[in-house]
Amino acid sequence: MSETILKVENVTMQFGGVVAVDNLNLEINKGEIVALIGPNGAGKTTAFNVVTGVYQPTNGAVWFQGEKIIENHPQGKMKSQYKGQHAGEYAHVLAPTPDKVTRLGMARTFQNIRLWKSQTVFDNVLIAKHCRTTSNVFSATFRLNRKEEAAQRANVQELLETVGLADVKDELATSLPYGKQRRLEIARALAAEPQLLLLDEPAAGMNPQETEELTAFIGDIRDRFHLTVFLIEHHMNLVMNISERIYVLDFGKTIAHGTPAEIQSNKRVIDAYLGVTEDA
Amino acid sequence: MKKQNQNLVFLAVLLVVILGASIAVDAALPSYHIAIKVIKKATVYALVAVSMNLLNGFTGLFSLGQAGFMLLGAFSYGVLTIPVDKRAGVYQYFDGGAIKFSLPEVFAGFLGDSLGSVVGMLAALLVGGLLAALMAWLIGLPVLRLKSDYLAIATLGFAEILRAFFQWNALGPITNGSNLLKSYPDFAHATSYIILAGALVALILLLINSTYGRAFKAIRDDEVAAEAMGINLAKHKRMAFIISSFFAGVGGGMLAMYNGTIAAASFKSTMTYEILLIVVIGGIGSISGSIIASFLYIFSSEWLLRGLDSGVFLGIEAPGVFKNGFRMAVFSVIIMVIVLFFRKGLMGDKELPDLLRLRSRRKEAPSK
Amino acid sequence: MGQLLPYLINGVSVGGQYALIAIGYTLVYGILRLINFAHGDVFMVAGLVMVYATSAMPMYLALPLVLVITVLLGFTIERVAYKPLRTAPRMSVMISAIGVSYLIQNLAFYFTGGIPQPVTTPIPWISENISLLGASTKRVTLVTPVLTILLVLVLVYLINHTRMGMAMRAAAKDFETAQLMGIKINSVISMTFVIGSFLAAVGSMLYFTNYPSVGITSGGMPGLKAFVAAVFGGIGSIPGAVVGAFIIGLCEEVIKGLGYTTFSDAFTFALLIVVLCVKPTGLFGEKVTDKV
Amino acid sequence: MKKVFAMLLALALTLSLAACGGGSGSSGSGDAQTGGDSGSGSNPVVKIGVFEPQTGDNGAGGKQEILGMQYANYVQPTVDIGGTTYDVQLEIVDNRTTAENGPSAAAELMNRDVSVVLGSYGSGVSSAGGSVFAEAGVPAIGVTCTNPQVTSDCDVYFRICFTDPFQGPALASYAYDGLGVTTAYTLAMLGSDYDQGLVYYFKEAFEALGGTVISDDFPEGSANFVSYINKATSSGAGVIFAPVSTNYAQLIIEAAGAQGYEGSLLGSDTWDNNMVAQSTIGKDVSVEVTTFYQEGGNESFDSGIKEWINSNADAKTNNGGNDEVSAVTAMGYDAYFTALEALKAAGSTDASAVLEALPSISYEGVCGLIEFDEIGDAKRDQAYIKRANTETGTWDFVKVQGVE
Repeated sequence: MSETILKVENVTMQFGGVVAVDNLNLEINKGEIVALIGPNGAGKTTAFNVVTGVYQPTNGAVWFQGEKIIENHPQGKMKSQYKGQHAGEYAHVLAPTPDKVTRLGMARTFQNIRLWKSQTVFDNVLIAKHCRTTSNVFSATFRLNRKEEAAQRANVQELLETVGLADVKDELATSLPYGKQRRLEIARALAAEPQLLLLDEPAAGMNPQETEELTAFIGDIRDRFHLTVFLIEHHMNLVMNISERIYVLDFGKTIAHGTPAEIQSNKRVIDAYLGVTEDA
Repeated sequence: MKKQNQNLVFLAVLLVVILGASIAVDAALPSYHIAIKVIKKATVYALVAVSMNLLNGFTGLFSLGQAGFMLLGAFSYGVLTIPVDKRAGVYQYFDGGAIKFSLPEVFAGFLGDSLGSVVGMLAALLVGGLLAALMAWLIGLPVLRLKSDYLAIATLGFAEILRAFFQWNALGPITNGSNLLKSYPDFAHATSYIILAGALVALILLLINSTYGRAFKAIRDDEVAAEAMGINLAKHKRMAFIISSFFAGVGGGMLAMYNGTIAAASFKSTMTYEILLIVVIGGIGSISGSIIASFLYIFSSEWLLRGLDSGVFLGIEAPGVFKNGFRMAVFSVIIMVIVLFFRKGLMGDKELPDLLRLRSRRKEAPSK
Repeated sequence: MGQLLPYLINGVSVGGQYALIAIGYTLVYGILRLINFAHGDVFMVAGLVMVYATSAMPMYLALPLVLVITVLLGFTIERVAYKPLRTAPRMSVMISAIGVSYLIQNLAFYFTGGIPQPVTTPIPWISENISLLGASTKRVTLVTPVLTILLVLVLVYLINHTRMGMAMRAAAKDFETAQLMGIKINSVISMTFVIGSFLAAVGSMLYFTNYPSVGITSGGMPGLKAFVAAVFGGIGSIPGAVVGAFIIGLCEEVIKGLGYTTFSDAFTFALLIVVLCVKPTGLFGEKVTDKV
Repeated sequence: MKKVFAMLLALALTLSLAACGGGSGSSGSGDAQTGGDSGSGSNPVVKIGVFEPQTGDNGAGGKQEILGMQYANYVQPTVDIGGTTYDVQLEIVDNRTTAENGPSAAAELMNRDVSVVLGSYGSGVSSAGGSVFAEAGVPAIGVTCTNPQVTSDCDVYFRICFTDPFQGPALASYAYDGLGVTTAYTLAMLGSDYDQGLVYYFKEAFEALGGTVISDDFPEGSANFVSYINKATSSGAGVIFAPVSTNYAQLIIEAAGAQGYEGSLLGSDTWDNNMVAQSTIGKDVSVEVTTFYQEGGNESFDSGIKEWINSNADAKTNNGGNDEVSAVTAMGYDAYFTALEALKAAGSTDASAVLEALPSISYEGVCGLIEFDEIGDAKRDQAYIKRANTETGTWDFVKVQGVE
């Protein structure tokens, strides 16, 4: 049994009267590739947003590398409106901003690509290195950090070569074809030097061949950078091929988890995907 | 690396040309010549426009507090540099004011007259910048959490509040209340202005091309992504705000220097708008654009287009049309055309060297 | 207290004028999320037109003319300066608004020669002096709040009970969906500007009845303050704008009454900053969450 | 492609600007507005700079001041300097009222090679221009800028009007001795150095005489002065001193009339404007002002300028659409002739010669005798007090006031 890197504990996210994530519990071990699947609107991205600090959960906690990094309990108006479970079990508030979570060692990509439009491919990756910069604004302005800057640039160059984007490094990020933009987003996340990589639908909009390449790519970077990968995906081929474990979400609730084989034969999962709720 | 070298060479050549030109102008023309006055004013506006661009163009924070920070810088400069023996006259209603020293004189005491007063003047400018930065730090805490247009209106309001304070008679012994500050020293040569403002703009350039500058641009392009990539939004926004305000403060001090008089009443929101429009004309996100636009704007409004107001322009005599206010009317129409049809302004987000490179790349293209 | 009474009366009147301008801001912001910086200048132009019209023709022609011209101006501004930027970043539109404000001021400057135009023929009846609780004031002071509230009631009725009103509410709620549902978004937006300008024109007539001349910067401060009122009340909300305007009008005058004239303008802006920081949605505003 | 186009546009703009800039620079006379037809065409030309606001808050006042100069130029278009007859040409530059536009406007005048400068209406912008005139060594004659700072720290600035340290006390002694008032209420606009300065001197003098002063400020853009009037009434002030611009003057008169204020309203030179006088029609108020000149003081000047204004549509517009002669117009007229005297005395069109000649000039103008003291201020020890006639809306002469 390897050590747990991420633990989501009793997390509930409620917007007004709508419970988007209902008592989510999951654990991811170091080095694993874990997928989070479920029909549209099941709360997958919301779960990602909670883990990365974009949303503050209504109740519950998130542990990262053995440390509790996020915790909340219903407050104010929410106290009376709260519909989830485990009310009253949490008393503290820990609400780091997303950048802090990233610096702790978690980096993500977005469902709808969010690259920095006016920047080149190289700069997109380089900027992600900023969170690892040790120089302050004065030494950076007066170029007293040459060494660090040079190291970062070399590092980015290497990273771009690894992901196969070195030949387009001076192009504007937005001028790349879609598949490469996805790849660039991953490279950018890698530049932040994470232990845990969160990918939000990395294969969205890709054709089968591109998906296949991506599948190999994810496995490849996991090994190369000693990462743990947590991903949301609809392409079942990709999910089944690379995930070691899968969590299935429907209407905010975990309806199943297990190995790909287990999930494929799980009746509730099949119902959720094929049932009347499909397009809800 | 090649690109950087090219930029360096280009900048060096540009610098030498500009400096040579300004020294030549200074030598050829008397200090009261309009060309020198206009160069001075344009240089100051260039600095202020660039500082606003750092915030609005590079960090994507739409702040309209520029006039307020300039006010702080202007007053600091005036208050700290008025010669002691002239204070009784300037602070005629406040018994010579509360401050009984003058930085240029203090420094002249141990650095000699000419060097000392220059150091004193620079120190006063620096104090102005630092005060503006301090104020930015204070109001940045609450205000920077606001989203785009709320931020704009809050900073605008802040500038108005500041103006009220400076007109308050209770602070009169320092600010001279509603009355003018004057009789403080000025650099006689346009070259001094160009060197000073040029050095400050160069600092901004260095900052923008540093890792922090890249982080600012990331925030501008996509705040959510920037935050997800570990950039602390609050810290970096505040940093940009403080730095921009520092330069606005120094710019305000230089404007005071140029004007020869300081009155709080002139630092109204109109001034901020004017600077914003300069930034827009030059291109939001382009340092060289802001500089070029400042020179174009100040040269034409203060000098070249005066004919539009006084009946004769380009040899055409039409006193009925070319009367007072026509110049500014024409100007605002041009600005609207730029805002609506050339939204990127003169330079877009490109700098001068970029344009040169673009051309050379285009030449190479067919052979590729 | 007796000392403060004239200030209070005045405050209510000023508040009413702010309210009429504030509605223009709040309606436009509700739909376009745009601070229409030019609104204060539209208000000023209405004043100028009134000065010229009332001295050139009888009152019953002049006043409708002021309304028509102001409404046309508001409509034109939207079509020329904001419509082409519908898909542009918000900052561009705001800059365009500032540009329009600059343009209107400079054009007004050109036509008036930069000299405040005296109000030579004030609107009769409302410009007469009356005495109220021992203090003398112009009738307009009393008329303003009453007229403001009447107009607001009419406006709220229109918004809640007509097709156009419904379309406006829909557009304010969700611009894109409203568009998809077949609402002619451009006519809705134009309507918003028409209503806003109409009210600004009415406010302008009342305001400049109290004032001997119209200068080219006369619109700036009332405009900004009305905007603060709109934010204070919760931008997008009409009752909010009205309540906010009256509160600000009263506060301002009371501060003057207490002898802190220096800070009567500053107070308004301080209030703005405090409100924005503490409760950015204002008194009656709805919370908007950004999607990631 | 768009970029290239934008650059071309910029380039074209720059070039066209440069072109017309060169044009206006070399043919400065082309820009000039000359006041009427100058005598014989072949005479050499001497240029007098006019540094006045034509736009901005003081635009109206500046234009009226220019009128006086233009009329004077019309009356006396030539001057004999050292035996040669020169045509006098007015070079008018708009300083836009504000201090930040002062230096470049002043520099523009220097560019046009003027021998002496007249102006400006408004002390702030005069101070701003003063430093440029000093650098260039060109003398300037302040017409109606009353702040002592204009001349005190500027060697080339002279002035033909009285100053605030005179005007304030003059009004104070008029109020205390002339009207027999012991409590005064002052009202000034925030941010206006003119208002605040006069109030300061008034207060100082009035308190020295043994009176009490209650002071109040109002923010820019105030519309309703009822509450201020009430405050004055309740504090028992027998006089309200409000050295404010004409706009606010009318509002204050309005409010005082409505509240039935029983004391006097005292105004400074800015109040001397026919609009202010007209606003008193039918009101039960007593409005008194100090001024430089009293219409009717010089019959031939009055009738001459009226005729000229009436025959010149532009002039009439600039005078606010009527032919009432403002004090600033008369002062502008005097300033022009003072400048001519200086040119004659200098015997040269050289600015430095004029500067040397100015201190010893003595000229009897329509507004009285003009002589300068060692600072460059006019030796003036009297102001005219006028009272608004509430029936006709004109000014009636009251007395000549000095400081006791």
